[in-house]
Amino acid sequence: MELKNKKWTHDEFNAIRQEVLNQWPTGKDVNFEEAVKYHENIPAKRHFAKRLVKAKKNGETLTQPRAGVALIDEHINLLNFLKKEGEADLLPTTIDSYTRQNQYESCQKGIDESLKAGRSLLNGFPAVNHGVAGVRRVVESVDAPLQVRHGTPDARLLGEITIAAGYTSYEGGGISYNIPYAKSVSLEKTIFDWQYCDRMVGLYAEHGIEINREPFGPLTGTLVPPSISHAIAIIEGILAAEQGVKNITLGYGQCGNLIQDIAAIRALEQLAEEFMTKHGYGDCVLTTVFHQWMGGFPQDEAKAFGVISWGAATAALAKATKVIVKTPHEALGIPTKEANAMGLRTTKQMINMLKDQAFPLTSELQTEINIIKAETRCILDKVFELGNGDYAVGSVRAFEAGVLDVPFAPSKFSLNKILPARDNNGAVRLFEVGNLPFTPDLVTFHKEKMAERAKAEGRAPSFQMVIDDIYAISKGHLVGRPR
Amino acid sequence: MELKNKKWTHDEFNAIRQEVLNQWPTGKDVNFEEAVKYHENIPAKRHFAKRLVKAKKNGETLTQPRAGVALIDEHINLLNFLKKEGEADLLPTTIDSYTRQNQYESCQKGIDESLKAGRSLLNGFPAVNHGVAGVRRVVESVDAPLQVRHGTPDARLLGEITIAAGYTSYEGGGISYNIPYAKSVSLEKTIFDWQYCDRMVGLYAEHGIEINREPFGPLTGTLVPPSISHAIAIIEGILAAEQGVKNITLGYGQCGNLIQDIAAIRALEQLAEEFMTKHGYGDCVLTTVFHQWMGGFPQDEAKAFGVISWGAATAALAKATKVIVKTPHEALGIPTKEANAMGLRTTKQMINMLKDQAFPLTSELQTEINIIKAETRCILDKVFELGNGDYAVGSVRAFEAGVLDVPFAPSKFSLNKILPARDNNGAVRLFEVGNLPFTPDLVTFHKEKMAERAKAEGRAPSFQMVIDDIYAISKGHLVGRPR
Amino acid sequence: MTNKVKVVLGVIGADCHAVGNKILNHAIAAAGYEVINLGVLVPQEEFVNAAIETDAKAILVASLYGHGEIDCRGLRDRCREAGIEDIKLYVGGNLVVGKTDFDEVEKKFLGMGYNRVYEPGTLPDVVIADMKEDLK
Amino acid sequence: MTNKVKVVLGVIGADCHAVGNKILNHAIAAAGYEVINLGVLVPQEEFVNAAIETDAKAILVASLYGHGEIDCRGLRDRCREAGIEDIKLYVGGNLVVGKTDFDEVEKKFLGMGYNRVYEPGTLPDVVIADMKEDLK
Ligand code: B12
Ligand code: B12
Repeated sequence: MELKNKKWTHDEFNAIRQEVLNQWPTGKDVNFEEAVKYHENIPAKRHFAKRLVKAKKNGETLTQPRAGVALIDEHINLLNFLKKEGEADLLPTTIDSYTRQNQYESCQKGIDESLKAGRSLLNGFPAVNHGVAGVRRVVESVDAPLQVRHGTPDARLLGEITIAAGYTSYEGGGISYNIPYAKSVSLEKTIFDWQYCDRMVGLYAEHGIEINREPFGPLTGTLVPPSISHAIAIIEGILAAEQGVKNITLGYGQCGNLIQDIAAIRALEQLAEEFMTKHGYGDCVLTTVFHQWMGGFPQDEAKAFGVISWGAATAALAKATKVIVKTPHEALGIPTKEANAMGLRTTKQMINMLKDQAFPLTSELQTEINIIKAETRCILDKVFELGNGDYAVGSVRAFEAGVLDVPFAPSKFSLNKILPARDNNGAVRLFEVGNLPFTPDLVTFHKEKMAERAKAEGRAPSFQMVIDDIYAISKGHLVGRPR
Repeated sequence: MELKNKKWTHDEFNAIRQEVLNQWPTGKDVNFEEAVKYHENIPAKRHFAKRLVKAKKNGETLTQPRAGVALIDEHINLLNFLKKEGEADLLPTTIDSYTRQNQYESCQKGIDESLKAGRSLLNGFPAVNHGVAGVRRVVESVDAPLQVRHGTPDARLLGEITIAAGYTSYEGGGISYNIPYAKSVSLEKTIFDWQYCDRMVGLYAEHGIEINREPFGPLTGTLVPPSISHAIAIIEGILAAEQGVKNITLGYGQCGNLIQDIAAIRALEQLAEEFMTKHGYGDCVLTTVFHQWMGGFPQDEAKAFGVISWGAATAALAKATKVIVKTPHEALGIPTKEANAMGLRTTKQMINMLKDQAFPLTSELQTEINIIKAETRCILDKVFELGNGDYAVGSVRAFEAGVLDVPFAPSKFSLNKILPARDNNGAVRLFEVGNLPFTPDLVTFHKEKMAERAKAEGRAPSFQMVIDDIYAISKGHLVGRPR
Repeated sequence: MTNKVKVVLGVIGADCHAVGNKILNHAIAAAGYEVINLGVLVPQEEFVNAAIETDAKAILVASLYGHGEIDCRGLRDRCREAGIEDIKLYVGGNLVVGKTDFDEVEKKFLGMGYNRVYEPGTLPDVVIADMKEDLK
Repeated sequence: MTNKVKVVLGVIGADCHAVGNKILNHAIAAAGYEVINLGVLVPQEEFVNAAIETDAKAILVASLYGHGEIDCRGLRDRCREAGIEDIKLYVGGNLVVGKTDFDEVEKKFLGMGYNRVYEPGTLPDVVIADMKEDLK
């Protein structure tokens, strides 16, 4: 089948479905009709899409952790703990890295070793191996909206199983779960496979079951300028909507400069609304997710609380619909449930203290919104052009051409020509714009911002600046100044 | 001697000095000439006034904890720990509550019991009992600028001893260390006694020794509107400057609404500069201190980290010269040194991440600055008028008249007619303006703000709102909404 | 003259924390008691004298600032000496220096002769419920 | 062809953390070594093959994502079987699931046959200094 941004027919979808369900023995337990009935009985308070819509209406910012362990009971325990002790509004199920690579044999080994060791040796929950019945035990034991969070280039079987089991939200996308998470999987393939996932969600929607979808906003989590992640988020939103998805959350990972971060969320909302409507997906409900700083964290827990709090504060001031919360253990390892709950409570306190405070639309903020929008438009328009009016095709060609480019990405399909660095106020700019299709004005803007910082630091803009910025937050600063 | 805002002559000062030094046996070891020489050898990096001036110049926000224990070695240990593990820029010596009430016998009991118990049974460092030599051991064992922090209505002997011992900064003031800290000590007496302290610092200044003075900004720490604490801070600044003090830090306790808090620091700087210059004290160097939330804290440490971080963020965005740091143990008891260091490191991380970010002067911010300035001017002008051009006399009369009034103050010399409550955005307003000499416009402003909140909450403004606000932050919110 | 049950309230020793005191005063009065509020910085004898003078049924001692251990010791004896040995003594606040396991603190203060000991941050409702039970 | 000392670098298993890899690559190359960087998602055999092909003096294995314990086991044996039993094996990153006492982790990985084990957040300078010592 040729890659196009075009809604799959039922035949096209069904032609592949059997093959997907045969990828691992647990696939055979997926029964779509039964799953639809199952979903019909999921109450609103456990329904991800509905909870988000309510939050958006009320101007709330909901909290959500990351969490997943190898074994079912342990995982149930963990989620309930995070709800009770962490006061989490939304709950995740983070999938382990073997599942993400479709290495279900390794998962089995991890499950077995975890059983033996009495602690999780997997970095997440291997949902495919646990199968529909196993996953439903989780769904039925946790009284909160549940989402699958992963990083899986081919997430078709995982999607079939977890959604059939009653999950009401599914993270990922053909670009955002490839470029940061894979090395040599082609974009054609992942975009195609994610059309499958979106089409599946669309099918549920056709049967009256609304499932929330969330492209992965932060990408590599490391100094990704807003326009890059926005362009990808909006493309993935469009690709999803075309397949019939009706409830989409677009994401952005905190950069650290307050004005830039608030501008990013506002720009994302405005641009997404505009592009989705323009392309005929105006019936899709959009919400936003703000990720607390996704790059390297300080090892010291007290300092980590500072980073977590700043993310919480920014999320609240930006009025994102939800915030993904880090923990004081971030730099060292998967957090204990206690540490995870602490990150959540710190965040909750901050959000509650800030929820009644609006950040005024200042000229600085408006300028930043304008810059982000202008850049994002440059990219999106060029992608559309490269694809001759097709964002799916355009995305593949854009990555080849470096029109889309993600800093520090492991994928060989990302050109890796751009280099981000912070400006003198800590906003993430481009030290090297690579092949991004920016107007000369925008290129000059970035150059000037870098020159301003270089001058303040008495050194020429250089790769060392990039390195210094990568370490900066983990060493207690935002901008990586020379010592 | 009659109370007047007039620099004491050397004779007036010396007439009292002997009596002060006789209040407790350790007083006799104070030798002013020797102390001046001692100060001459204190290097700049241990010099409070100099460090503040440098920070102001560089736009830094310095961190300072509260800390004090009963015994000398323990105290040295504590301070060095906070410097090393807490990365504190400035160090305190918090004085115990018996010393604050001049109950030196009880201090001795506390010291003895602490020695026996092997842990501090006093809530601070009893400097008077330890005497000049004992206090010098601290000064010489800690490589950082040191300040005495207390809450002592009659702090003359404490000042003589600690400054002779080499402290380079002294907190307190005749109003700010009376109204929140005493019940039945008259304002005449405390203002007079603090003129003594200021005159003493002025004497050092005449000998070329600059000692920093800091009126206690937060007062009762509980919903004190900025104009009230600003008026008192500026009066105490003027009283100090008149006695010859040349380096003054004016303080403000966080209220929790970002715009109001930033506006408060800006208004404080601008007004203080203006009034000091107007009254002929333009040669006085002014800096500011921002206190992280001084009211009731959440007991949960994770939530406390949220409150601490918000204070740190606001201090950095307001560009206060220093920030006084709370700890995750705040709600429960005097912190361990580890908890204290954690609060400091969280704060440091936040400040470092925000130091390159400026908060734009928006119209909302300017409006708030204007309100605070207008209110403060109303109060200051009326105080001046009541005192027939004398702020010392005026202050006494103003408190009698309720022109100066501090919410929840224990002192019977505060009228306690005003009642603060938060508005719908969490800014602290007046639910009851009492006898504050506000213009009708300002009174209306407060009324409207309260009405707006009342409407949003569907209840009439009432004392219950005040109570709800007192508990709000400790219960995880800023505004105490009805449940 | 009312026939309300009277209680004496105050913050002991060199302690000036006034906010909780004002709130307790308000809440306990609203619950129908007559509160003799001595405010902050109250010495032991003042508590005892006020209780005798007003024929109060309980003394509510607050200590927030950390010296509670030293300040509160001996109040029961003083009551006994003054002939009001059966009066209820409640104590609450942040009774000791530092964050401490409350069970230990409670044991210590019960041992000193207090009838009820309250942990930091206790809400007025809790003490009022106890008063309803104890002061009939 | 250079006569620089060669080292193989890569992130093992199903791990895609790329940032540290890129920085190590940059720093080790700048220090004068020739880095054969296999990037992320590298199976054990690929490390061994690359080392044989290039006659590398060391293999630098990174594992960030928590499965290091499972992924890194057996690499020493594989080297032995392939006839490069004396090659230096370094391993670093966030080697196990969860925040763990590093001494234990180090012992475990030394036991698996690694010559040097690095704690989370190790800076490139540290490993370069060790390479200077080990790879003469
Ligand atoms: C950025 C990041 C991501 C990005 C990665 C983007 C990319 N493709 O590179 C994204 C968001 C995609 C991601 C995904 C995941 N991540 Co991640 N991630 C991080 C994070 C925040 C920073 C890593 C980083 O780039 N640091 C900056 C670089 C410069 O430092 P570094 O990687 O530590 O490397 C340095 C040193 O460690 C050392 N070093 C490293 N390896 C070696 C080897 C040798 C031989 C030597 C000498 C030195 C050395 O040198 C490097 C340079 O100084 C860390 C936590 C942290 N450190 O704060 C978590 C972290 C590594 N991730 C983690 C996890 C679990 C995951 C996920 C499974 C998702 C999840 N559960 O949340 C997936 C895994 C996907 C996969 N298949 O691998 C865990 C690992 C837990 C554990 N070990 O117990 C961490 C620790 C976070 C946590 N506490 O949960 N992650
Ligand atoms: C505001 C405050 C101040 C203000 C007080 C202003 C004033 N005059 O009222 C200022 C800044 C002046 C101040 C000064 C000091 N404070 Co102070 N202060 C606080 C703070 C932040 C809040 C207190 C408060 O108002 N809470 C709100 C009210 C409503 O709650 P509450 O006081 O807890 O009272 C409630 C309950 O506890 C209970 N309750 C209280 N007493 C009783 C009694 C009975 C019988 C019952 C049933 C219930 C009950 O009912 C009340 C209503 O719900 C607390 C820490 C915290 N809680 O977050 C520290 C705290 C009480 N202060 C403390 C200290 C040490 C001091 C100082 C010595 C300075 C210092 N080292 O920092 C001085 C002491 C001066 C003196 N001589 O007393 C410590 C005490 C430490 C300890 N016990 O180990 C605390 C805990 C902070 C800390 N962790 O270090 N403080």
